[in-house]
Amino acid sequence: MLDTLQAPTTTSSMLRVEGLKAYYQMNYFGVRREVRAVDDVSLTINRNEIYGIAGESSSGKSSLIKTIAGAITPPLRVVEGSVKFDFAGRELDVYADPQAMKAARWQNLSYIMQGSMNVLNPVRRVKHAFHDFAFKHMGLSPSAFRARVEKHLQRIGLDPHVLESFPHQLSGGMRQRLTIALATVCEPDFIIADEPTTALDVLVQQDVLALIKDIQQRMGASIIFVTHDMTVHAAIADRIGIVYAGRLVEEGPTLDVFRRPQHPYTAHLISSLPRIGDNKKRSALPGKPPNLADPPSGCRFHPRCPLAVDKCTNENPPLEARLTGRVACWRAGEVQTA
Amino acid sequence: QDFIAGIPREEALIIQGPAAQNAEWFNLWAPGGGASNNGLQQLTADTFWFINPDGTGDAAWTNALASDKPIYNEDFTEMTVKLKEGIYWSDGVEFTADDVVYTVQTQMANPGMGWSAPFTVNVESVEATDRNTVVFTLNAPNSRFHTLFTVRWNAAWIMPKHVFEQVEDPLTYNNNPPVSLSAYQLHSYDSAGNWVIWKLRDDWERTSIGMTLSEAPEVKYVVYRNAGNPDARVIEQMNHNLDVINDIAPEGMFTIARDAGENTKYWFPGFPFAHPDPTLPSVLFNHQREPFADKDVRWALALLIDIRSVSMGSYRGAANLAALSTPPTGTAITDYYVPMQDWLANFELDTGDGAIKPYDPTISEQIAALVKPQWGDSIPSDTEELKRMFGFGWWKQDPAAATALLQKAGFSKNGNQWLKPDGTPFTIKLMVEGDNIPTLARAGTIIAQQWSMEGIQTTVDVAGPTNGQRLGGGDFDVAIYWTVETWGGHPDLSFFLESYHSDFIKQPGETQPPRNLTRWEDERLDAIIEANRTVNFDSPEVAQLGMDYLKLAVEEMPFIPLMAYNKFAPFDTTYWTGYPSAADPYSASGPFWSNLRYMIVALKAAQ
Amino acid sequence: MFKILRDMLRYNIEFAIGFVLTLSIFLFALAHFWAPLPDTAIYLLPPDMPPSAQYWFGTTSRGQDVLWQMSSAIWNTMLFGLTVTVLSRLLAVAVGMLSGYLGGRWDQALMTLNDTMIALPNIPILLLVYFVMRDSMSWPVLAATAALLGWNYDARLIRSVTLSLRNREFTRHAVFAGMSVPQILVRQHLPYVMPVIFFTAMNNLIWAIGLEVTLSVLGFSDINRPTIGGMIYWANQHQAIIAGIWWWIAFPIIAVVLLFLGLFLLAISVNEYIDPRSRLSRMGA
Amino acid sequence: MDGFAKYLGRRLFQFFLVIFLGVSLAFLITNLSPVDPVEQSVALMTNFGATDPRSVELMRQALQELYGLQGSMLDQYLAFWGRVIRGDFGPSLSAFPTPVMSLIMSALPWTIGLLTLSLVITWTLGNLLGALAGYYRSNLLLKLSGAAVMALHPVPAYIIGLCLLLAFGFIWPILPISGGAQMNLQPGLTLDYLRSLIVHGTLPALTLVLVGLGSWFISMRSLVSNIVTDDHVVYAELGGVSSNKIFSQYVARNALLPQLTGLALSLGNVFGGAVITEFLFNYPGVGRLMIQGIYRGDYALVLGVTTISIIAVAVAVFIIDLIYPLIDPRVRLS
Amino acid sequence: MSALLELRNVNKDYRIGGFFDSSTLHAVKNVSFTLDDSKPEIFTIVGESGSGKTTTARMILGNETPTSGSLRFMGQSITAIRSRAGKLKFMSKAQPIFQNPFEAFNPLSTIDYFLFSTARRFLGLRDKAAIDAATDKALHHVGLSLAEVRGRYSHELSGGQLQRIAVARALIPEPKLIVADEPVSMVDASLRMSIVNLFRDLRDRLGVSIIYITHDLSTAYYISDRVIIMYKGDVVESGVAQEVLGNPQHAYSKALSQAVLPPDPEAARKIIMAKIA
Ligand SMILES: Nc1ncnc2c1ncn2[C@@H]1O[C@H](COP(=O)(O)OP(=O)(O)OP(=O)(O)O)[C@@H](O)[C@H]1O
Ligand SMILES: Nc1ncnc2c1ncn2[C@@H]1O[C@H](COP(=O)(O)OP(=O)(O)OP(=O)(O)O)[C@@H](O)[C@H]1O
Ligand SMILES: [Mg+2]
Ligand SMILES: [Mg+2]
Repeated sequence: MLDTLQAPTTTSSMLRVEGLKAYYQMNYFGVRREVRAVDDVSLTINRNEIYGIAGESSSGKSSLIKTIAGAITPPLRVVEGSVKFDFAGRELDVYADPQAMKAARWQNLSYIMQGSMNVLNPVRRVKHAFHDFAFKHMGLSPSAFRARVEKHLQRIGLDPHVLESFPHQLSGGMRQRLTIALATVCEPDFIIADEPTTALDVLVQQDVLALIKDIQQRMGASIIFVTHDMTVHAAIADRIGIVYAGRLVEEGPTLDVFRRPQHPYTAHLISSLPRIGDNKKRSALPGKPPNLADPPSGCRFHPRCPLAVDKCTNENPPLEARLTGRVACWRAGEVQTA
Repeated sequence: QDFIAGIPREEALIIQGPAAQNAEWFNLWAPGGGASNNGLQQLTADTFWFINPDGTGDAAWTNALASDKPIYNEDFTEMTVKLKEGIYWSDGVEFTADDVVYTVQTQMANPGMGWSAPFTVNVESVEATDRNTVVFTLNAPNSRFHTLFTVRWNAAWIMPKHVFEQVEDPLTYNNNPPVSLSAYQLHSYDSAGNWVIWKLRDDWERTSIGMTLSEAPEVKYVVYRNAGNPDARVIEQMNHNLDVINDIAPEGMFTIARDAGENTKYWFPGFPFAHPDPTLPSVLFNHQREPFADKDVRWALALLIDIRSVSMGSYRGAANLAALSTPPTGTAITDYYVPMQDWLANFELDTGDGAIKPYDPTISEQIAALVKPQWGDSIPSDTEELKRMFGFGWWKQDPAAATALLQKAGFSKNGNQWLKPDGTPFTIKLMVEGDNIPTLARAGTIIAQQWSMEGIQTTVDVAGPTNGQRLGGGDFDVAIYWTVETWGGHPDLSFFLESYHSDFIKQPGETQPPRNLTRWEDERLDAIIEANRTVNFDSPEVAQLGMDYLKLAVEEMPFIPLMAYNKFAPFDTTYWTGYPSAADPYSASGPFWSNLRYMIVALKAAQ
Repeated sequence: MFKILRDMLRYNIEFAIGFVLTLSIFLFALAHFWAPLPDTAIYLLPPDMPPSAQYWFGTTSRGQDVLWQMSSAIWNTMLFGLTVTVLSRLLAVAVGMLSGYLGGRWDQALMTLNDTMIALPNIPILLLVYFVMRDSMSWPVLAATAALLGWNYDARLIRSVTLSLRNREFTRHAVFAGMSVPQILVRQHLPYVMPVIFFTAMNNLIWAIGLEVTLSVLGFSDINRPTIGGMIYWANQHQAIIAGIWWWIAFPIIAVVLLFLGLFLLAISVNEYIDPRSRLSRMGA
Repeated sequence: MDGFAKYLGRRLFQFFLVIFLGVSLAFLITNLSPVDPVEQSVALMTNFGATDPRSVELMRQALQELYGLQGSMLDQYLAFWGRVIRGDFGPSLSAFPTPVMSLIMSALPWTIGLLTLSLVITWTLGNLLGALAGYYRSNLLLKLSGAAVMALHPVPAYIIGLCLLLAFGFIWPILPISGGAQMNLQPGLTLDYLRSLIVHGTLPALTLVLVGLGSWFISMRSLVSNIVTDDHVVYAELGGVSSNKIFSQYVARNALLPQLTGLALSLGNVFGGAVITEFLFNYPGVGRLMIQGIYRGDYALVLGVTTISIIAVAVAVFIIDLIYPLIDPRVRLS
Repeated sequence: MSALLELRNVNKDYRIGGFFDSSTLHAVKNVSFTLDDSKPEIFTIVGESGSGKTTTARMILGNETPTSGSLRFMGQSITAIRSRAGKLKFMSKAQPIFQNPFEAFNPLSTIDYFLFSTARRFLGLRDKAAIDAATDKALHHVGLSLAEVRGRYSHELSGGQLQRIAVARALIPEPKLIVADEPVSMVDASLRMSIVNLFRDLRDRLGVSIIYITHDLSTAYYISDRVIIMYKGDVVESGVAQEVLGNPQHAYSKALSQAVLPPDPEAARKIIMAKIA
């Protein structure tokens, strides 16, 4: 298959996440809560690869990606596991070496948070943000730097005069593009993005996706991004990871995941996507989303799974390698493709 | 650096002054025309005569602009004044009888000027018969007309004709800078009102006070300085930045005595330190309000007071107690207090339950015993000396007699609560001014407590700035204030007594003229006042009539006299010596008294 | 309720300290009901005694035990301060929430009123009111007057909170659920305004007590009633600081500072407890 | 421009309404005051002297006329507005016939000098400390200074002032404790005079600073601790922006804007003066003037000060409302 | 045939801008359409963001007054409703559903308060049991029961459940019209289906008309009867959903439908790659 052949070799892995557990640990006046938002996730991302993460609302996607970006603040804490980058042979352990991590930010690694429309300082003009974030990494004179930024903005269809604006003077779409520009202007090796296109309407969304893809191709960067819009994954991701209740339940090349989902949850997800020209009734997933503070035993999907058997209730399926990807399901073989 | 820019400290006497509001104003004759306590009238104004409130006999009387005492005609309808010669205004113009005539006529023509009203009431005409003689023709006989020109604290000051003649409206003229008729003249002032500096006139000999001096006054500059609140005043004196303080709390005084003992002088060499002013703080009853019209009630309340606690609480024992209704100062001691001791000791009060003799002549010894633990040997043991320090005597606290008196007045007791004849509880609101006269506020709280403990619930009501108005308007039950002020240096009581005549008593709600704030009305009193009008100021009958009044006041107890108004006025001796004292009372000691000028010219530099 | 208290005591050291401080001062103030002498009694004890075993905090120059005076004074002052605070909170909440929620003409009218009150200088107005009322000026009247002057800044603050709530979806939803304006304000918005109320209450209390002291120092107070201001007033009348009777002023001030420290700690920890943000994360949203 | 004009019109209307309401209220209260200036003057003139009761009546009548206190309340009210519009508050009753305006004008420079200086210091220091304490939450030094400020906060102004007075006037007497400048020194732009102004202003200013620090500190700290969790700050931290820069440009700057409103309102309050402080240090400003006015029943003066204060605050609010959209880009007019 | 809702030439202008530069923004221009009383339908409004969809919805709900034009609901002008009683009456027939299910309920108050309040106010019920019964009935329409909801906070329920409860609440007064402004934009694909399926169900079982606002053309196609496409305040195309979306005519509608990415990697990738080139 085309996609399978394209999958890069594992030797040039850029990000390695191993056994990562990140929990929200809260203790308010004696009320203790532990939300296991990221529960034992391992994944690897290769050089020059776009990796998409999908999953239900509140399944822990943002938490996972925040943990990878080293952007966690209490109450979210890393309980176990490691996140390691490899920038051109330079190993960087996100949680072991905060100093090096700080140095790598924007230089090697940039991050676009969820709700990125609000990350610009409301009382300063946009140009200052570029200056603060990027100037020191570029080693350019101020005027050269400015020229570079303007050129970069033009590439994503923004007029340079937006630099002189205050954030509130710009539309949501423009701000979202600005943050993408901000995250890419230094041409980092690795970009982490959380729902970068959610606030955009379909027309703008298309532009932005094209932009991300373009940047990635030209800079040869790796990207990991989250969205629950499956069509976005379809459009740009090389590989997809599906998260359910804090766990990675399936992972594989995009085409395979769409065409031959291995996990019942993935299968349901894909089959519930409506498309124009087809209004055949689509069913919703029964039951309610799991509570991450008190997740179901065994396979976390079992209460809602049409294929669940006793084993699913009791034993947690490991994420096992399959033909083209990995899947965590006792009954993976029996999943019907939509 | 100098404490005062450009003026050597050792040439200046620094006196506590007020915060002047209209600092640019020096027109003494306009209402609100310049602060009255900043040296303007004390140092630059002059008039015919002065009485030293602490002096006795002839020593108390000074002819200032007048060369002699006033000369009345037979029926007191005409007064002639002879003026001294060789007196000049500070701008070199000579002072003459024309200035006097101008003063009287201008004020009569301009209602609203300070002495306009009394002149209008009294004077039919005034003329200068020659350069040095002025004759006043009066509307009606008045044997005390000269007192209008006799300074105790102040009096009708003479205006500079040559200045005011040029002025369109004497009421709105700021008289800045003022020409001076006395030994000092304006040097500079603070437009913010915190200080005024007066300078000795080069021609100081050409003034009524200068003429009497054999050598030049040593005080070249007199600085009236507002040094802030009482704490700041004490600190400033201890820092030698304030030579004369006027009025601080007893505790402030004691602090100075303790911490700056060597550098200070006071009226008495030690405890009780204070200068007794010829004013008489008393418990005032509003006679127009029930049940205070009843003499038995008033007497009962007097007998419920333990004066020793009042003395200790208000003045820390440093009070000069008064049982008679005139302040125990100046000539009153020899004229009234000493001669009346026997009468007081034998005075009998009918309580309705038998007669008692309420007077306690040993009170000063009792107080001495109370303060001895703190002041030790500085308290003399001589009883005569003690009487002059702490007063001659007062009424014994006698709850039993008070009970009898109240029952006689129809009151009854329910538990520990007195009920009025109509059956309602007898409660009292005791009004005090508060901050301005802290010692009286303190006395008020103690008396309130004593009455409350005896079953008459009393609360203290602080009137603050409305005090004067409420007293005048009769808007009080009981208050602590003074309704008696005297010359101090003269037995004549007309100073206050004249206004006690029943002719002047107002209906409730209307404003009573000053002095008779209790609105005490008594035919016997009227008779005394009328008799006094017909006798000459210096006649021996004056003291006789005074005694009649005092006896009447004891019997009637229209208000309860407490003590002289003692003022703590310590002097700093770092730069100046020769201050007046009880032993040498050549002048009053308060910086606001106009005869302070006699002290200033008498001071000697310390070095 | 009791469980919340227990949890807060156990799990929040700030609350615990604040609680202990406030409670002990409260108990101390409460104790004045059992004082050996009435709090208005004077000259029944030897004056000017420094702190000793017999008189822990010394005696005043008026022959009162500083300890018992303080006890009454704190009680009375807090009563005054709390009255002002509660009344002015009610006003601030009512005006702020109504004006923020109703908007339009109501908002303009209420904010004009608010600006007018802001522009009125407090001290002169209070003093003038004091003169006008004179005899009938009791502490509740004074408290009411102060409350009338003390709500305006906070109303603005509350208004801005309500303003932002007004555009939240749940507010529009509430309208379509048929809730009346009071229901929306009290049931839906008040929980968000609570932290502001708590926070401003602290400042308002300090302001009210400062006002009481200012008026007393200037001589406008009921001298029969022991208060913190009243103690300072009388100490002043006796030049206590100059005379070295420091205990007359120092102890009450220390007590006030401790009380406020306690209240402040309570306020921040209670705020943390009721703050929607922490409350939401506690609930797990 | 149209929108702006409309906004300005509405705002201007409100501005005048505020002044009208405030001043009317002040007039009403002042006129209910039982202190009668005529009686105060009569008392002043008859105090201590031997006065004939008959003449007191005359005096009273004359003064009533002189002070213009005849006529109904409404007449006086209308006359008052007539004068206010001309910027004249009539003659002071206690310092008759000096115009109230000139009394205020001579007190005003003192108060403005003292209060603006101390306000600027307080505002800057309070906000700086508050912002630092809110941002560097675990810094021990900041915690300690925060605790000190908090402990100072509830202490009444009078006590703070008195302690300073005692410390620097008595125990270690290095500073003047009373008045605005050295005696007998000509006001002017001389070095001596300026020096004198500064040493005399030190204690009152220090009192005001210590008194005022707390509330700025507290409000700034809470503003900052809210802002540090805002997305833009979190993001700047993730972006490796230096923490100095984050503190100054991302945190303090955003938090300062609302504090500017507070500053403007307090500047307006200059006219009310710092009553207690001026009273304590005998500082010749508006606060002391007003207290004297109240004590002496000079309601022309009290009303004058109150009116100017109302106008000043209203102007400050008005100006800040107008320029706020310019200084805070987030605010737009609706 | 009587009209349930009739919009005729509705316009809405906003004055926008800052201090010195202000201009007029025509948010909605000349919008007209009619919903039939006798034929319940799902009427969809699609369009890019800022095209005036929300503004239109707000005008229908009476939250915004049109600059010109008329809006009539069951024969009565919506803008003429002033009194509280009139508003309550209107609200009992027309109810909204909001975008974000977590925001639609106050996180600090229990959800049932909204339900009970609706029942009490619009059905005029006083009796506790009657209120419970009415609420429970409405919840059953969306596949829930009062027992599951009582005393809970919004965070204790899933987004899908919340959105269902929101619908149930809207159903309590037995409205004729539900206006749903982007009710599914915040939820994942699966939840999306459960809600739009519910809409269909309501139309068919309870005869409620639904105005469904979205920019997700796929779901629009999936459930709508009729659709209008808005662009910068104008209605650029309208008609039967399948026709309009399946075969758009207007240039903008075309662009829009082309921009919809298909949920198929090969096709989607092609569109993006074409864009890059
Ligand atoms: N600050 C927090 N405190 C406590 N719990 C949190 C916090 N933030 C998120 N959670 C919980 O962690 C879980 C995972 O949240 P996360 O934001 O990672 O989900 P997500 O998959 O990104 O969802 P969405 O699609 O809505 O963005 C959720 O159950 C959420 O309630
Ligand atoms: N209160 C308002 N004041 C000024 N402009 C407004 C206001 N409300 C909406 N607008 C403007 O009107 C236009 C239409 O807005 P509307 O919210 O109706 O669009 P929408 O189609 O719902 O967009 P979205 O898909 O983003 O929700 C937008 O340009 C918006 O900025
Ligand atoms: Mg997320
Ligand atoms: Mg919208």
